[in-house]
Amino acid sequence: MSAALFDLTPTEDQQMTQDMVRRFVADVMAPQARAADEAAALPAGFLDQVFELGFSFMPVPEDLGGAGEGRRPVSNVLLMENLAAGDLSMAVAALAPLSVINCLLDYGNRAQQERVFRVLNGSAFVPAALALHEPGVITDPRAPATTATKAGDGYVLQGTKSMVAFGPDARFILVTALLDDGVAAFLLDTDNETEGLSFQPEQYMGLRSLPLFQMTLDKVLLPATARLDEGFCIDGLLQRGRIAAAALATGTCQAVLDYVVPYVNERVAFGEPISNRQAVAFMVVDMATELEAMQLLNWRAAAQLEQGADCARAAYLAQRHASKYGMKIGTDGVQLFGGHGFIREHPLEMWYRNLRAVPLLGGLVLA
Amino acid sequence: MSAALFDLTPTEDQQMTQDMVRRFVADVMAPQARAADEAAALPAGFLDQVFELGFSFMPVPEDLGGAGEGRRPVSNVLLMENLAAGDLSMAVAALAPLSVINCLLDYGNRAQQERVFRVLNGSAFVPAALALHEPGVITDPRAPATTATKAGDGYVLQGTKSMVAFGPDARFILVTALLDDGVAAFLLDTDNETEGLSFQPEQYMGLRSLPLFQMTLDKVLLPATARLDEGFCIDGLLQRGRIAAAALATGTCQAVLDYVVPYVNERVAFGEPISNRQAVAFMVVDMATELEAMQLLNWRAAAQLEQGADCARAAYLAQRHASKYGMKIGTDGVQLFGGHGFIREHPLEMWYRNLRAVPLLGGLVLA
Amino acid sequence: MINLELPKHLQDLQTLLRQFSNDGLRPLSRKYDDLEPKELPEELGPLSELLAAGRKQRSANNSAADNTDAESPAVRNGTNLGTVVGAAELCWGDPALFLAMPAIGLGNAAVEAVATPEQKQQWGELYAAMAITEPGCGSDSAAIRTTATLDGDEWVINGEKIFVTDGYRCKQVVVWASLDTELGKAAIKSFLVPKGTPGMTVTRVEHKLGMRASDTAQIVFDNCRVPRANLLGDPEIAKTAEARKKAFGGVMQTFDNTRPAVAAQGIGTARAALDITEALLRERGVELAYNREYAQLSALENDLYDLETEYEGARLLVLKAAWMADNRLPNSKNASMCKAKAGRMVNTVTLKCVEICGQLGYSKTELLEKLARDSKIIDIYEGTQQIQQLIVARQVLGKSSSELK
Amino acid sequence: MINLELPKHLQDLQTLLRQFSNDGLRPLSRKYDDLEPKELPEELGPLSELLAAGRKQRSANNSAADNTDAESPAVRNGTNLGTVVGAAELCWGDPALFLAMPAIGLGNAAVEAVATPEQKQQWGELYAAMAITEPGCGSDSAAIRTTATLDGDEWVINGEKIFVTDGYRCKQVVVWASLDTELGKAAIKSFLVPKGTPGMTVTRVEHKLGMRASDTAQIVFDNCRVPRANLLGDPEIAKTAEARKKAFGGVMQTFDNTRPAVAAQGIGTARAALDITEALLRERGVELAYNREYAQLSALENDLYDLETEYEGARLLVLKAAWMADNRLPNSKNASMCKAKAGRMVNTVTLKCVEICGQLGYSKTELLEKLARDSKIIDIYEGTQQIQQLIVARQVLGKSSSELK
Repeated sequence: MSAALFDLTPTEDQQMTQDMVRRFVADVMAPQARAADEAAALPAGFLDQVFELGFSFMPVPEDLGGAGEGRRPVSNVLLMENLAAGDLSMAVAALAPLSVINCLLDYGNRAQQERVFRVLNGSAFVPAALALHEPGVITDPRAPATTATKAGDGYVLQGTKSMVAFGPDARFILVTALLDDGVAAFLLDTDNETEGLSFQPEQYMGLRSLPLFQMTLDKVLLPATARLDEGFCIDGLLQRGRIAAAALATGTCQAVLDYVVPYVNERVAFGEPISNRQAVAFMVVDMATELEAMQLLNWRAAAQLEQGADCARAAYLAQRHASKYGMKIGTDGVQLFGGHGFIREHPLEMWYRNLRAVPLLGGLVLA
Repeated sequence: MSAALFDLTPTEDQQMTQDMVRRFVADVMAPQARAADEAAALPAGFLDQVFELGFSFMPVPEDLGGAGEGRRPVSNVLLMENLAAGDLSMAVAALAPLSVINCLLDYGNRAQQERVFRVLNGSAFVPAALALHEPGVITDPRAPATTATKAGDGYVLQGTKSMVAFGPDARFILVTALLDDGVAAFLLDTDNETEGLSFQPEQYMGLRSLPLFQMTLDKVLLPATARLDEGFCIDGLLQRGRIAAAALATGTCQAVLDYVVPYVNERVAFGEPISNRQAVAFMVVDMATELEAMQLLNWRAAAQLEQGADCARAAYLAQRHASKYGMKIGTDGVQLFGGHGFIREHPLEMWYRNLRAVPLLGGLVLA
Repeated sequence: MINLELPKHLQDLQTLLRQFSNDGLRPLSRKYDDLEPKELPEELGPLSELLAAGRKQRSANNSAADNTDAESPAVRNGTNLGTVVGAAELCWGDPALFLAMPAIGLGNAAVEAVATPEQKQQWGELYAAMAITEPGCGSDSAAIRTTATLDGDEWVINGEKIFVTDGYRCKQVVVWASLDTELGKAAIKSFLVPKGTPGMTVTRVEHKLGMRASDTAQIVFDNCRVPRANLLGDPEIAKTAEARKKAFGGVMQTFDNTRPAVAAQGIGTARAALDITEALLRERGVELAYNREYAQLSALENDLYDLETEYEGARLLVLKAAWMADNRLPNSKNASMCKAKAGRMVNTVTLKCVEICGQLGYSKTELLEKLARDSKIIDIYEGTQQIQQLIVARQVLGKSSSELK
Repeated sequence: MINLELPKHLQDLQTLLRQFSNDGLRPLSRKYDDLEPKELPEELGPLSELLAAGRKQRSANNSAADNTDAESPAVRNGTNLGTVVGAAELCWGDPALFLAMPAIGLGNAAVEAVATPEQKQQWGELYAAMAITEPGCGSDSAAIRTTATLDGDEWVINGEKIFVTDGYRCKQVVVWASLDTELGKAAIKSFLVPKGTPGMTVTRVEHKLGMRASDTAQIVFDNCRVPRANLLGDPEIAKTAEARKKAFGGVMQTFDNTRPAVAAQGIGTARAALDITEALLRERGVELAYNREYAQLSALENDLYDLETEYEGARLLVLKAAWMADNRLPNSKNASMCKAKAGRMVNTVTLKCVEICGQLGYSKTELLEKLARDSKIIDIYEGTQQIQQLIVARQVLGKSSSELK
């Protein structure tokens, strides 16, 4: 059985999509990333351009208006890697609605899927987001402080979420809450459920062009239909987030490596290119080595998920690796540029700030 | 007040002692270390030579037959550093009786001190040892599995200890045990309390020339006078052990650095000394830097202890540093020698094995 | 006698500066990080004067305690130790505002060391930036391309300088220029150029990752003329190879003395991050007791102990290097060692504190993310990690700069 | 299609070898580590034959599953992948006994690659050691001083070799010698010298930190004569600089192919240490579930997850390098990358496992301390960590060996 062979070759479809995405990244994302970070706002028109690419359309079943390609974690990972190589903040914004779609494909019922997919695959980009994070120093997505209580046919949600992309502009928000000692997920439609819901903009070290909000749920009443079916599994959701985080880190690190190599070869100090010194050259070697390892760890997790195998260990290790070495690559990138890495003329300092977000990205994007 | 100044200068007395110890190390210890490791036995006559130096005599009050210098943790640390630079296994053997003396000076009563000091400062080296370690993968000296139960006027001890130096040859063994939810310490005189006591030799990765034993206490009955007075404090004892461990690591690492520097300067590869390469040179720099840090961290702890200040944090950090960087220096030493580091012709492999013991040394020696 | 606690007069200084930092600097931290002002933050002028006044008063009151000037005492705890202790405490308050304080930099020190009283009088209140780095040279100071040519009684300076701390706000610039680029290091001299001198233009103020309360400028010299006397130090170019080496060595020694002070910035910045982190965790029941064995620790505790270990090791290396300077012991190796260790330590510690504190660590609600941005330059400026390692390596291994490049 | 699981035939191989390792090797581990025998451990002969028989049978049964020989399939999982998987499993059993197995080394591979059937017949059962390193050269193979001079129809070999794995126990030695030490790398050729040839003497068998079941010998060649045909490969010395580079490149390529296999030793050895550690901790209630957040972990769990991450990253790099070789993709960079990563990983993992397990980890009661001793050489032999980094650096940065030394 050929599918069972160890293989690192993307499919032809995946390769074609990669080529397209890379063009988009080179033409649209990378050139605008720096200015967007300074402006702390997404570039005008960016989300509509993303919509044109049709990512959110692909996995949706044909009878629900999509291309019917189904859940493809490996393809998602390749997409995420490529987008993040353009810009991490813009990538997360672009991928937030797809993440809600992925979650509903895995854990939503038919009615929920219909309702959401129709809107998100309408005629323009419609923001949607996950609300898994909670504010504070020690939080646990497997035991959220946000609670859900049964009330009549529906549920009352109480608590505070953090890092909710798009905030009040998100049409759908997927919220987790503690219900009877277990974690349940709810689909919040901001067109209907506004009573008790409020948003406060948040600011972070990085991800600056991505609009992020704290969301307060003060006795927000949700209908029974808002709850994701019992198939919902918080550990499964977190695995998908870990894979997404590692993919986004991989792409960002690739951007760092690609930017660093020509610089250290050209920059002259003490009469030679600085890359002629082992301390510099070996730093680049470590970058390249750990970047390969990061990608392989995550590809394994994504392929397991796609094949329906247990990906708990692989996803967990992939995200740990990405968190640790992502930051190392981020800080080494600045170090290799010296003073030039510290100023905002070069993107190194932005990558440094963005790569510190890796441990948190799993709460924003799902593979 | 001049004593309150930040100062890194040993006193004249300390300097004189250092000079003497260094001669002993160069003449007696270092030349025999390798052979002793191979033979898994202390060199003949070594302990008697140690006795001649009179370490165990110094801190003992004059009216108990000693030199009356009192408890001097800083001097102890300098002594331990120097001895370990000669050989770690031999250093621990030499220091084990002093550690029992130090413990009794801090926590013993007059009668216990008299009984022990008289014997240990008699006419020849008399082995004595601590029994703090217990066998197994997760152990906690602050909650030992060995128990003490009151029985009439005395105590019954039950349990197993590990890494007891000299084993059946140790005349006095200081044992910790859980008594009524607290840790108590008992002075075991192997001339008297032999019923229920047995020893099994142990073998370890390193410390090979040091005789180490597992000690089984099967309902060993001890008189009430065996218990150390209520001033005994397990946290205090462990602090003294941490300082000792860090001092022993510092000395061993100094030996590695001193051995490595001339080698990398002389060894030629690709037409130049290997120390002309940054990867090699910077490894040596890290060794030298962390060795300085290790010593300073521990000197601070020892000085605090000597001054009667709270040394909990300093001692804890000193031992953590010594455990981490001691092993790093041990493995980097072998690495710098390449294949030559792996063979037993050079002492690098022995230091590698011995430096892995640092996290355990606090159970064998007290500053 | 071995003792690694600070003497009472330095502990008092710590207490005083800690309060100053807490009340004076911390409340401004977020504001000026957000603003990233070109101009000096208005509160910094008065705060600096307050500090200077305190310094003056302390030196009057406590000259007995600071025993630098005592007649050959056995051991000295003097200016160098005081400087690193003070820098660390102020950086605990805010490393960027510390860096932005007028007249604490290298430029002033360079002028104070050689200028005559008449010159100081003429140049007015001293607030001098140091302009060394050029677009084509980072740590390689010997590769400087800016030139100074004597024309009559004036030096004519041409060239471009980058990364000049205080370059926009200062009143004078001390610029490194070569009298003859063919002659290498020996021909490099420093010149004082007052602001407003025709031909000297600040062409850009950098936007930065961190240290945003401080200004970093690019300065162009286009036939900029200063009087002959504005050359600081010896105007002769050393003739022999030996003398040249010595001359440049003298220039580089300025750095030996300042490296522990820069390393001290790392100490204070790391301490700030650890204090904030530990306070946040204490609210959640995590308390560092420094007594439990590894197998009994949580991951959080274990990692914090690791960070504390790195911090304390770096701190003591800094104190040692400063103590050696106070006691006239050659400390070039130790100065670079402590800069290297403190530089990587502060970056590791601040980044890890952000990670440990999760959402809150990454958020601008706390100062942790700012400290993780400020910290990075400490491992770069005044000689990168790699340059420091080279200096230490050459000394430990006894190598020349041609043997170990 | 991206898939990083092993195909069924390799999973079957793993299962088989795991059982072989567990039942055949592990029971011998402590015995031969203690004995450190010069001679081949008596059980290893039969065990090796058992392995060889299994290999033969598998290749008969499963040639369809191992698709290396299939007609241009889209992707191949062949000999290289099989080799690294096999080496890892056997090292899980015992890295020292694996290394001691007759005829698995480089020497045999070198002979198999070029010898004629007649030569093989003449030389008898092949159990060839590889003799490269000399007292004066470590990783710098080009600095070889051993010479081979043609005298009539015989090569006369003179020189001294060290660190020859299997050097004492082997039946033949493949020795690297120079035809002309003035001509550098291009003049280095390899020669087969059967044991018992006059002039070749094993002068010492090393005592080692680890890998003690395996023999490491010093061999002296004193006017040692072998037939002209015992030169393996092309006897000509390349004339042009280009051709010389290529000739030596060919020699070095042998290493490219074996580096993933040596890295695989690190994978198996690390897995063994992790399995033992995790089993010991499981008895104490510590179970790795791979689902909890950092703040909810114990220090033990957190450190084990770190080690698992390093392990898994290295493992996948090894599989990738082998997969590239199977699929005829240039893999020199990846071969060195995986050797560098696996070498440092296995040392870190085994040493940390000893520490994590406290008294028991350090004790000879468990195999952990032995694995921590065996592991160190994996980061040294067949090119040290530093040499591997150089190779990767030159490729990533596009540098020659004169630019990046």
